[in-house]
Amino acid sequence: MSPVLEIRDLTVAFRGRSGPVTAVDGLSLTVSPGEALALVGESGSGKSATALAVMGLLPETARVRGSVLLAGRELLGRSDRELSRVRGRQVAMVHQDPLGALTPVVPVGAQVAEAVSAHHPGIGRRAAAERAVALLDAVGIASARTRAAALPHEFSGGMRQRVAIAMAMANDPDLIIADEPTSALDVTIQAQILDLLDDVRARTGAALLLITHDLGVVARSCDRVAVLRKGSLVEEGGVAPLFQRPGSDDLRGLLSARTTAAGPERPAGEPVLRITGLRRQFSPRRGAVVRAVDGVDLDVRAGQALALIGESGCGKTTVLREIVGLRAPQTGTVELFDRDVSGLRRRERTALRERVQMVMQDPTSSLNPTMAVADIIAEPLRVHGWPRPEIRARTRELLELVGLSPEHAERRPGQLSGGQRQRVAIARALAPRPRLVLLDEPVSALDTSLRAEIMDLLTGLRARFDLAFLMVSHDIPLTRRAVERVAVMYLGTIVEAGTAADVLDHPAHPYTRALVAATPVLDVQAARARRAAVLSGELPDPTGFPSGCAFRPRCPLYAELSGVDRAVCAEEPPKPRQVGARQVACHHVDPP
Amino acid sequence: MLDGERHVALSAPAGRARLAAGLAGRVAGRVALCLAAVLLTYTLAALSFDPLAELRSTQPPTPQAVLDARAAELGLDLPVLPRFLRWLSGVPAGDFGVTVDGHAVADEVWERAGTSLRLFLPGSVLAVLLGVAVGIWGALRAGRWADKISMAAALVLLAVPVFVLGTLLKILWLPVNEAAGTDLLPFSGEKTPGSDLAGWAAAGDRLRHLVLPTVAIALPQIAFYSRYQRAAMLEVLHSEFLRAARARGLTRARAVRRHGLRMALIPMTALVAFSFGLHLAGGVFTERIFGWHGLGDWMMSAIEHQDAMVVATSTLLMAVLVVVVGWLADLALVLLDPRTRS
Amino acid sequence: MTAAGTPRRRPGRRPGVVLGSCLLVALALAAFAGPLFLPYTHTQQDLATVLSAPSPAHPLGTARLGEDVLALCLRGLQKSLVIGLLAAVLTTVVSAVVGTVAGYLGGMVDRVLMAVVDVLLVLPPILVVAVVSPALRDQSWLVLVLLIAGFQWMLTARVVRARARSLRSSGYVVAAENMGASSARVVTRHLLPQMAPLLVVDCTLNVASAVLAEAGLSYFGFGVQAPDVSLGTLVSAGTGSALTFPWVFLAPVGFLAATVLAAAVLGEGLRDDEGAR
Amino acid sequence: MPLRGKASTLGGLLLAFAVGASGCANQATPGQAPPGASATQGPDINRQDRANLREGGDLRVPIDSLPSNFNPKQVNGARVVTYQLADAILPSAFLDTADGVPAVNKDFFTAIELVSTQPQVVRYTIAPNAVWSNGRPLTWQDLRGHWAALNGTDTRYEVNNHVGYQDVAKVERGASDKEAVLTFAKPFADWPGLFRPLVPVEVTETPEAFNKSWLNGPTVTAGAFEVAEVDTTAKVVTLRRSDRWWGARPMLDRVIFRALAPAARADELANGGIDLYPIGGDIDLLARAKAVSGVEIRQATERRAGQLSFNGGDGAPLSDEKLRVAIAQAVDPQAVTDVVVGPIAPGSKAVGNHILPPGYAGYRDNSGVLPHNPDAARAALDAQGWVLDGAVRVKNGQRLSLRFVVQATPTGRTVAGVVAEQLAKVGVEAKVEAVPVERFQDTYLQPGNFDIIAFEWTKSPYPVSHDRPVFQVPEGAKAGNNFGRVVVPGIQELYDRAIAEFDPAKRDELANEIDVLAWRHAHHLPLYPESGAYAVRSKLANYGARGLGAYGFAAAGFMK
Repeated sequence: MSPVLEIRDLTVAFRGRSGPVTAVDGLSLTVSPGEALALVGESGSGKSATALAVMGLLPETARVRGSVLLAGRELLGRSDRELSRVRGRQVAMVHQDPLGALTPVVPVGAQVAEAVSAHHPGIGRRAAAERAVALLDAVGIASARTRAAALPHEFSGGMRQRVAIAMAMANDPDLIIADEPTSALDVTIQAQILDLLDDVRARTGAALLLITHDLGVVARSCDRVAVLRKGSLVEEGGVAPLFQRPGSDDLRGLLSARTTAAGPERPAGEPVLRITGLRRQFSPRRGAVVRAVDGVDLDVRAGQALALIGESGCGKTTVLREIVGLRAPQTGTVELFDRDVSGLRRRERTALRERVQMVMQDPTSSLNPTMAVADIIAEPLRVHGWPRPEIRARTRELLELVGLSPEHAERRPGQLSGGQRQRVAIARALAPRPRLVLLDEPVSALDTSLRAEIMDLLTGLRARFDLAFLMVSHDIPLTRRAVERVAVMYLGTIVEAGTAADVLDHPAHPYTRALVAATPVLDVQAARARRAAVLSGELPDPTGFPSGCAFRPRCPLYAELSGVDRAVCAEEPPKPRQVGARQVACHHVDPP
Repeated sequence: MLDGERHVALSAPAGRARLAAGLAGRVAGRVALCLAAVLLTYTLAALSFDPLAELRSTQPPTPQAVLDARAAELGLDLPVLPRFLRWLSGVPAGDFGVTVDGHAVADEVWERAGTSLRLFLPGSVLAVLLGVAVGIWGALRAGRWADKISMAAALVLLAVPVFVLGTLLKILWLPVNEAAGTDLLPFSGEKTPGSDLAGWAAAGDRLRHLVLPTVAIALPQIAFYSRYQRAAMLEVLHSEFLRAARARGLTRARAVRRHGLRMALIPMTALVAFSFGLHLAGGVFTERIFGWHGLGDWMMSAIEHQDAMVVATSTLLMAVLVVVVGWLADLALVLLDPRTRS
Repeated sequence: MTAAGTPRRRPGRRPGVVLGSCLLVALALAAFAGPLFLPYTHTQQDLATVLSAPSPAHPLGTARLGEDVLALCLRGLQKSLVIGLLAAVLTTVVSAVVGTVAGYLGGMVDRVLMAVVDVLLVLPPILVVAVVSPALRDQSWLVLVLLIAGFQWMLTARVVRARARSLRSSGYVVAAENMGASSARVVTRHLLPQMAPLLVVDCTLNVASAVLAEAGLSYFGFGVQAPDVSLGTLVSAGTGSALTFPWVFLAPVGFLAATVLAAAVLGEGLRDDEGAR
Repeated sequence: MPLRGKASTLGGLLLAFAVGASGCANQATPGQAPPGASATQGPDINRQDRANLREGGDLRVPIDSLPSNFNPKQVNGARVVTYQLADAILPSAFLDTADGVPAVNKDFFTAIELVSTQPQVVRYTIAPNAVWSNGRPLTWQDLRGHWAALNGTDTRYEVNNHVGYQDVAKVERGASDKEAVLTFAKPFADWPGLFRPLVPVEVTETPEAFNKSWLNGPTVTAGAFEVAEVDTTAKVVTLRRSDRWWGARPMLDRVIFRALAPAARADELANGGIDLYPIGGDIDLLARAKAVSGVEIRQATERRAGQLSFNGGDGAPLSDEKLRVAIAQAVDPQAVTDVVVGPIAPGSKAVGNHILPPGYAGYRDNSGVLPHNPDAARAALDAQGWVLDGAVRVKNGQRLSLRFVVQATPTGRTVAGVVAEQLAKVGVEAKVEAVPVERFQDTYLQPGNFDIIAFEWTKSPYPVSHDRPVFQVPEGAKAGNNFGRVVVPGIQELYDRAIAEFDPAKRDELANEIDVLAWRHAHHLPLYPESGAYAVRSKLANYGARGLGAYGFAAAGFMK
């Protein structure tokens, strides 16, 4: 069968200050009908430029050479008008950022209708709108007719991506190009979207060119994989064989970052952090209350690492902020090193800050771009009044500790790579010799291949200095290899807590189970087998709490329960119960 | 705040009610702004002006009794704030106090405001429309010569003071008028004084008077708006949603028309709102240069005559104008950007 | 998105920055050093050659009292530049202080300061200055600088405040707060350095608007007072001669436009640079 | 006039002085043309017979601004523009002839006679057919009401001044309603200045009517023209030919007064929007006018002149009269005139009289009393012990350095430049301070904050009643208009004699005596006359540079 897409010797160059910058360099690829090809590689390896070259949507400043054949027809060099007849009909695209890809001021229904009418000029306005509603319904948007009138920002990320997919499938394309379609989404939603894409392909018979850096996604959804480095093809082949025996360092690196490994086991010391009954509410507008944290108990002991996991919006980060603020919480108590923070005086609070440090998610934003690395690292020491010579020595020492060389000291964050930046952030956190380090998704802003490396660095440092970690994460494999204990949060409460081995390897709470199931794994067979367990629905509007168990509307267990059992769920919020070595907040989880 | 976004579906009536409440709230806020602004200028004026200086320095001298009577009539015996409140309390009833030479301010206020509006509105509306058009045109041709030249021209226009521009226009046009042997496009006033024209001829006469000042008002504003519009449009042109619109099969032109334009106009509403005061100041020069006796001219002569009530009144009207334009901009924003309705 | 963005340029490489700064330096040199090389001072009258057209002896002609127009323009340029720079610096300082304080502290302070800004923004600033300037007319021109700055800082303050607000929740500010840094430290170490490019840009653009503001005030006779001259007073005085003795008008207009243009081009260039970073 | 561009910012000085000029009349007997009137300085108005004029036409005259009160006798209405209007729409007892001598306005008064001098009694006989625009005949009541409002007894009337009226004891009905008899409480030789113009009793009957009824326009008028429209939006006053007018029918259909910034006038003249404009001292306006075809320059000397005042107050260097005289001798008024007025009105002569204006019938050039003589100045300074030390003279270790204050206008700075150079030639340093126009009067002129000060000043046709404060003896801070506080002995006695002298020729003689005294003591130094130049459409006849004469709208017209 002739390939649906054939890229031959494609070169894309952008105009740079010192001559052209080559983004894609002599790339050749083919996609057969119905096939799913994954395009993987680091940031900047030319994946997106390739996709845009196929779509003919590169900026005007780009120079493109080579050949792109879609169903045997050359696309390069054709006019915008001609290409516009191809785009959206023969080849459709799903973009990475579902918010950015939808015009913010046009109702989603109209945008979908436009995808229809663009290729059916004769179709009436009403007919196009009807078709849009049908499409929205098909991609799983509830009450599609009403929701069609909503604006993109009134949709969640997952819903927006569904809209994008509805547009992509509007004209039964031969090829769908999906550029990191799930990287901005939670794992649970990612699983839903990937399922939907599979669904769409099954219905339309479209081939898929999937751009991603997540090999779990590849394992789950693709037949073949092509690895790119600096615009060139490094290797290409079937997913299963290549994952077994990667031929290139690039792929090997990507794979190793994704392998799940058991975390360390360390003896626990005296408690450094104890949280009881913590609650935090916000009023985003008059009359509305968001219960961001709704009764959380936690404790972290010296030398121990505890991970808080859960979907975006479940309140994990709010917990961290409540701790790091060192101020009396709205409700509940926060005790650090056996001191209740609510009674602290100014000086005590300052002293305590030395012992509690934080590493934030994105080093690009958490490091002041105008300061030199040495100054960034030294800042907490200066704040806490360390003597100058000591600061200098400590700064040098820290650079070495986090694996940076002394010449990095004078650089600015902008001159460092992402991984190096996060190392600087870690060095800064460790500078005043803290006992407890709060980590807010410390690696999620990094390229996949770097994540394991940084996580391992953190683990190593923890062991070396007997630190306690409280880490917020939604990356289950990485969490598994870095912590001893895990607490799973859902809508402001902890639904399950215990050792990492217990909770992540043998989840008990239906939510944890779904979370773990949604996590992509590298094993191709396993990845495909787990598809059935995808959690339906999304995190509800936090202002409108369901009664009883908050997880009830999405709970797969609840769906199977008898009426009596359901009544309990509906009426009574579940309290954490001891189930074996762990605590689970569910009415219907039995001890193992 | 919270991580992650959520979808909040608003029921339509609730949204509309909130929208109305929001717009009403803005009006209240803006009225307060007006009053504060007027209080500020009135205070400055009342503290620094000496309205009787002119009368005091005549020869033969003005009788003292006349000076005293005038001082009492102007309320100069009161402190500034009560004087302001006294003035303000008359405003709702249309009483704007008296000028230093004894006129009721109300006699003149509407004529002045009308003149200003007739002069300023056509120019400004034209300027916004053309500025937006030129900006978009430039953005679509970004980097080409036509764009570079128009942007450079805009920069030069903005570097020339408004009053110089008016003078330059006159200089350029005078030879044309002289060659024509008559005033094809007159330089002063809003109509030919003493003309007996009526109907269309009168309208034509007014139109001829309007051309040059309108150009003088519009040119710098066109330059100003076009630069911002161009930047806004460029940003939109590089946006993901426009690319997405093309990806679903719209031609570039259609994507720009259907999706780009509206988005690029959104930031302009705020720009028009906040820069209106600035352009209004430019209008003062234009009024002076082209002999239109509007608010700006009034305020300037009030400053010369040390007349605080006229200053306050003209300030009030200008502030109201600024505020109304700001409110219209709000309205335009609501129309352009449905996100603001919730 | 991978490499689709436009590549960055280093500051100073934009044509606008080069052009603007060269022009400004040239103008400043001419204003301050130029008079040393002229055979006339700006006040020197030569009643024998009144209003003579440009000639080798007077490259830009002479004015009403036979003053050399070039000497007048250079002197006016001097004053305009000094006023423009001082007013711009003052504007920037005020707006930086107000903006950061309002943006960083938020709450009541923010609301009060922004209310002040809003009130001042309702009024065309030049009119407010015009109201007070008759009373201050025989004061030193420094008062004029204060007035111009006093009614020009609001927009920059708003921008600074918006920036300060966004920086307040930025990672490194939160990080600094988390480590216990004082507000003063956060402002001086993190907010201000980060806003320095913005402030430099605005300061440059403010030079342009201050020079224009002075010219506008001079047109109404509220600007620099005789016997001192600024470009504004020269333009305003020359307006009547625009058709009869055009050099008296066009020469200062040229200098004025060049000054404003240079500052604006430089400012815009710097802004593009800052935006690119 | 250099200050024209800011005329409305000037405050009272120029405005009020100008009013003084147009509001009062000379006492000379009507019709008597004294010798010495120079023909070249007379009005330049393209005098034409009516036969040469075409019927109709609009005369469009630029004004600075609309009157803020159209009542010329009200404090805010006493402006040049209301007097200009009054010429067309209000009665006036006298009209000035070309040489500045008042003549009875025969259209309104058949006779005005000085019946007796002790007590002074004047009889006004009103023209029988004189009526107001409301149809009411003009009667003695109008004169009585006018007097009652202006004499200062009822302070509710906001009048600009009481001069003259306060000396009138009573106004009575004469033989008929058409006859008014004024009886004075004390002699007032300047009586022809009264009732110029005359406002109707409707305006004067109550203070309210006086102060407010003409705020937005005249109501009851009488004259060749009447008000057609006051357009406050466009700032235009339109007069049209009055049907009631009993005098000679005016040629013009309409006279349109239009507020127009001075800077805009040249454009409007070129564009055909106005028919004339005053050039004053503005060389640009002159050059623009010359460039417009069909426009000519008309010029006649007016009452306005530039002068130097010397500070003779206590402690001031120039309180030393010998030094003051020497300094005055060092200044060459003709040289200043050549530079300042020469370019616009070539051949202009320096003003030679402190009191009487050039062109006026009784004018005499008395500058010979203290002629420009630098050698004499040097010798005098040497004799006084001011010896040259380098370029500047010194006495007792003190340099002969004087603060010379001028307005920061081109004219002010020109005068400063020329005079300072002349003073430098005799070894006197003049430190020039060019000060803002707006501060000039309050901060410098009136408080005597100067050694020498230059300014322009409109001469009143009467030294006696109006300009006497120029020489008044200072009492404390009050110096009247004697800004330099120079006391000239004997001058007050001359004034007292003049105010009681009813013979115009003798009065002019007294005025000249006063002037000689002023020269002798170097009270101040007259310099140059105002150019009095106008750019006028050539077709316009009987109008233009009126010199000392009346506006004469009724006679104006366009040539066929």
